[in-house]
Amino acid sequence: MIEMHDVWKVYDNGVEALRGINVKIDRGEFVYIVGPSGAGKSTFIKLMYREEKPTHGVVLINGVNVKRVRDWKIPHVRRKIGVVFQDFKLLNMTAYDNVAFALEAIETPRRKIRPRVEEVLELVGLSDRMFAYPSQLSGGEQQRVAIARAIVNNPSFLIADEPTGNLDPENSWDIMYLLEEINKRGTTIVMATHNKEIVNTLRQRVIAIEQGIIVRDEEGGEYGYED
Amino acid sequence: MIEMHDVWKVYDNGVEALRGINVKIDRGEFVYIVGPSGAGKSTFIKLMYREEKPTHGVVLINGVNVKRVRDWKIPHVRRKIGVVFQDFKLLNMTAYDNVAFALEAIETPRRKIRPRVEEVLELVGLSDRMFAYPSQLSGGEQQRVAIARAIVNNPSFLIADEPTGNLDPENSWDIMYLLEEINKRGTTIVMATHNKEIVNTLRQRVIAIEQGIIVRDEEGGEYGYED
Amino acid sequence: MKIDTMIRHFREAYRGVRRNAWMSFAAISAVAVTLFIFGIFLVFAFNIRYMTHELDKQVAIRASLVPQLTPQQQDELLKNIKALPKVKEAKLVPKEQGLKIMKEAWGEDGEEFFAGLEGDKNPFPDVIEVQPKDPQQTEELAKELDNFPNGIERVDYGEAVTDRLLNFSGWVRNVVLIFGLGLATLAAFLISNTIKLTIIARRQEIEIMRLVGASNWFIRWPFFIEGAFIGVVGAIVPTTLVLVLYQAALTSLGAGEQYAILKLMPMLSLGINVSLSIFALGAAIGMLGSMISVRRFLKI
Amino acid sequence: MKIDTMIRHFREAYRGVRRNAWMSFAAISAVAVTLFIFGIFLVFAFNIRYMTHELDKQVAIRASLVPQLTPQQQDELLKNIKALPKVKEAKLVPKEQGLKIMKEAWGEDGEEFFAGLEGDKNPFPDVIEVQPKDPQQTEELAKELDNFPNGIERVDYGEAVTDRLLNFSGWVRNVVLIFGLGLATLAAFLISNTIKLTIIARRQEIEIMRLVGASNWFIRWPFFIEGAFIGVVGAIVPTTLVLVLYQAALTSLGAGEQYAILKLMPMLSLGINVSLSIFALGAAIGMLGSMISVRRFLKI
Ligand SMILES: Nc1ncnc2c1ncn2[C@@H]1O[C@H](COP(=O)(O)OP(=O)(O)OP(=O)(O)O)[C@@H](O)[C@H]1O
Ligand SMILES: Nc1ncnc2c1ncn2[C@@H]1O[C@H](COP(=O)(O)OP(=O)(O)OP(=O)(O)O)[C@@H](O)[C@H]1O
Ligand SMILES: [Mg+2]
Ligand SMILES: [Mg+2]
Repeated sequence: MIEMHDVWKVYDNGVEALRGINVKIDRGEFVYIVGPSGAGKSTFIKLMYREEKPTHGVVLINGVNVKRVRDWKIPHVRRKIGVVFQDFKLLNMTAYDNVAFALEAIETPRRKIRPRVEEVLELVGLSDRMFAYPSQLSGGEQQRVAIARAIVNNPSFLIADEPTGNLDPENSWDIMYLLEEINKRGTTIVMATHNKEIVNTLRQRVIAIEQGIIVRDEEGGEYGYED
Repeated sequence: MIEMHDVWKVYDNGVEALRGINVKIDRGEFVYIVGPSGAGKSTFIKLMYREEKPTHGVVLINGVNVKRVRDWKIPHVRRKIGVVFQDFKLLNMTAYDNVAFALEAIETPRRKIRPRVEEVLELVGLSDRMFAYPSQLSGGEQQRVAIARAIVNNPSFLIADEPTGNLDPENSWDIMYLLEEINKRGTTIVMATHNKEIVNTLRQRVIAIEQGIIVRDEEGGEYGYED
Repeated sequence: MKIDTMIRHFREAYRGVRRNAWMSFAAISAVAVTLFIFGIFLVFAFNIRYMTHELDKQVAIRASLVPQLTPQQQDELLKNIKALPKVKEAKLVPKEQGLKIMKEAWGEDGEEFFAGLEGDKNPFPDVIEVQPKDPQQTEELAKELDNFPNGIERVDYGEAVTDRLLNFSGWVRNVVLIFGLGLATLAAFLISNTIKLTIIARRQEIEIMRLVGASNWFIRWPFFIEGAFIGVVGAIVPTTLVLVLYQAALTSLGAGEQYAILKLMPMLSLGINVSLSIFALGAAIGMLGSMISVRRFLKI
Repeated sequence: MKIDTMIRHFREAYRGVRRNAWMSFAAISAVAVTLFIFGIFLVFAFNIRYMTHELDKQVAIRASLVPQLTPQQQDELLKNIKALPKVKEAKLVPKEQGLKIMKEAWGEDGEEFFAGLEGDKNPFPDVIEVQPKDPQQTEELAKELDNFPNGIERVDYGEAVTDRLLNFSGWVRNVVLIFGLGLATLAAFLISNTIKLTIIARRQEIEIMRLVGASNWFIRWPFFIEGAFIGVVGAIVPTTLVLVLYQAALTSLGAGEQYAILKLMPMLSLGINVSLSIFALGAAIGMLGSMISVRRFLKI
């Protein structure tokens, strides 16, 4: 469960990216974050995986106040959260190694790595491309690898910042069906997006942010925001 | 005028990104390049501004064979071409400085820089945001600065690789109207895009690429490609 | 930490060194130069301490006698001196021995050069060498002898040598310390910059590690190992060089062991002290370098 | 190139140095150390060349005469020697002068030590100093004198000194050259890595410059200036230091100017030679460093 209480984020240069956010996202939900450019969507996402600290207010991840967590414990908070970006952020190694890298980084025992990587690559539909390098994969396939990496550790949340921003419509839909599938298996999904077609077709909860304020929060809502 | 005759591009890792492209883009045209992820759109664009050399075949820019141009003359070829990207690629300085930077880099006399920068920022509608930093600008405004920088040198061509990829629909439309305006003033525009709505609304010539081959080349065509 | 993880850290550190091979080489060289200078300094420092210690034990006062003294008068004088409470031992060194030492000091040419100075022509005085009970009392005793009623022409003691040695060593120490400190800082910054390059080269990996929740130390370890590696590898050459040079010095100055001033510290105890110090400093410089770059450039 | 552009390049180079202040400092220090060693080496090299040259001019043969010769016999011998075809000049140095020189060499103590050696007791021989017409013929002439019928006890000439000087200088040159070459390479790599950091820090700007069609040299110039700057700034301290030390050496050894072996090169001609060489090498190292990094890391 993710909760935000009167959260403000003011960047060093004085930009007020978020101005008093109150929100509660329950286990197993699927939430779209929409809003114009510069509204604060990415900032909202960054607060959730503790890339940024709130300037004011409280962010709770599964009941833990993220701001109070000691520096050395932050990694443990992050292990509950998988993150996916528009630009994939894959390393120049095979799909298998990219996913295994995430498990190694959290010191998973060696014998457990291989079966888990294979399992998750199967889930995202890349069993047959396991040893391909990113440059040999289509954008859609690369995003699948990134998703596999994000969920390999069985996080409670999967957070995505415009995951289909770089993809053509066809690949975008494939990714959306995959996210839906992952959501059905119990993972909470929060996804910032500009893609009107997807939001209006695959109806879910929609949180619209504008100028750092939540202007609409609607179950099964449409894409769009004021003005 | 841009011409390509039987152009192939094979990357070092063996990927055949383009496989025999023949195309001719006239002065003053507005061309969409569409196609699935990995089709070779970005590669096509990169050949035009000589970021990559063709493995085989001839690319002519205003009649000049790009492959034959001596290394030290390539910058002069590039001055005929403005380029815009999905991620803006702005430097961390004011809008004014970002545009002026391009003129300084080609050793424009100092007294000519200021009037030209002001003129072009006016054209893209940023007269009042001239001294704002990128972080103080919305995505749409940032892309306008990038476009101003690309055209400040009065190039014959403006090439854009998914210029609206990072933008919300509203900002995307603003950018498209700006590009249309620039096109009307005589600049040839080539734009790779995934945005179906835009292609289908603002009808122009559409070149569809799939697996490195032009599968369709249609004046006023729709978005879409085979399968 | 698990063995697997440890192995991984070492592998990553090695990759870091390999990736910036030239820069690592430069850093290792800088460390080596620094430690070489430091090593030479240590050899001097240890030996000077050793020598002053030895000198203290051997400190002696040389009382030149007036030439006109008869052997009887000389013997009496010697007896009187031996009777002084501060004196441990005293002995007569006749002028023939003075000439012999001088001839030897001149080597080959000496025999010829000082030919004809034997017997009456001998320009050296007879000398009484006095050993004080407590080296600290040397100066007082020398003054006492100088004020001795008659028979003594001039009193010399190690003062000049010891003082000059200590003065010189103080001066050398300061110059070397400043120079060495400068070099050590330089070396540490070189290491920190090498590691900065590694960090830049790995920024994507680091970003991913942070994202997936790798612990801070998991991310930092390879860089510390890399720094320590550079520091320790940089210590190998200078240690070897310093010890080999010292052995050579010992051998070639071996003849001098009879003279107190050249009594060098034996190889074994010096070798252990110096090697340990050099390696410790190398590792310290390496750690310092890693720390700087990890603190400044590794955003976790 | 336009003035505006030039100013811009210098400004950008300066920004580069500032941005990596510590790394630039490290590179400058490395250059300084390198050039200091190189400078000391140059001082030796120039002086050794100068000295051998001077020695050649002054090379003299010393023929020690047997003590029993009367002044008449000595004069005759001198005349005979002067008559030899290879001899340019010859003069008699009586033993009194030999003693005087020796006393002076011993300094303060000499007067006392050699007291009583005047007159008959003087252990020095009388000497005839012979100047050959051609320095190359010194050895032959010395042999001729050695085979002279009678009156000459022993013949010495500069052979030992000159040979030892040249031997030593050859040895020092090799050691310093190897060490210096290593250091220069190190310094060049340090500079190249400093510039690599600048290039990395500016990769976005460089990308934009390429995109908008900046000429290759427009992009490269600031990095070259940065490298040359580091090299030249790194030359200031060692040049000053070497010249100051040389002046000190000149002053303190000033008394020795009478003796050929210590005839040092005058400050002015050495100063110009050495400063120019140091600055040239500094700039060269800087350029080399820039070149390496621009070639390897600046994709244009
Ligand atoms: N690191 C930062 N430093 C300073 N200002 C920032 C930073 N990141 C974002 N901002 C500013 O905060 C505001 C919100 O940015 P944010 O990236 O959250 O918007 P967004 O909704 O994700 O926009 P987009 O749709 O363009 O991705 C913007 O005005 C932006 O310029
Ligand atoms: N620098 C590179 N080295 C190796 N392979 C590359 C490189 N750039 C692109 N490729 C490969 O060439 C093919 C075409 O890539 P390109 O980027 O042109 O596609 P695209 O149509 O722009 O795709 P997208 O819609 O995802 O941007 C892809 O298979 C890609 O993996
Ligand atoms: Mg965003
Ligand atoms: Mg592309």
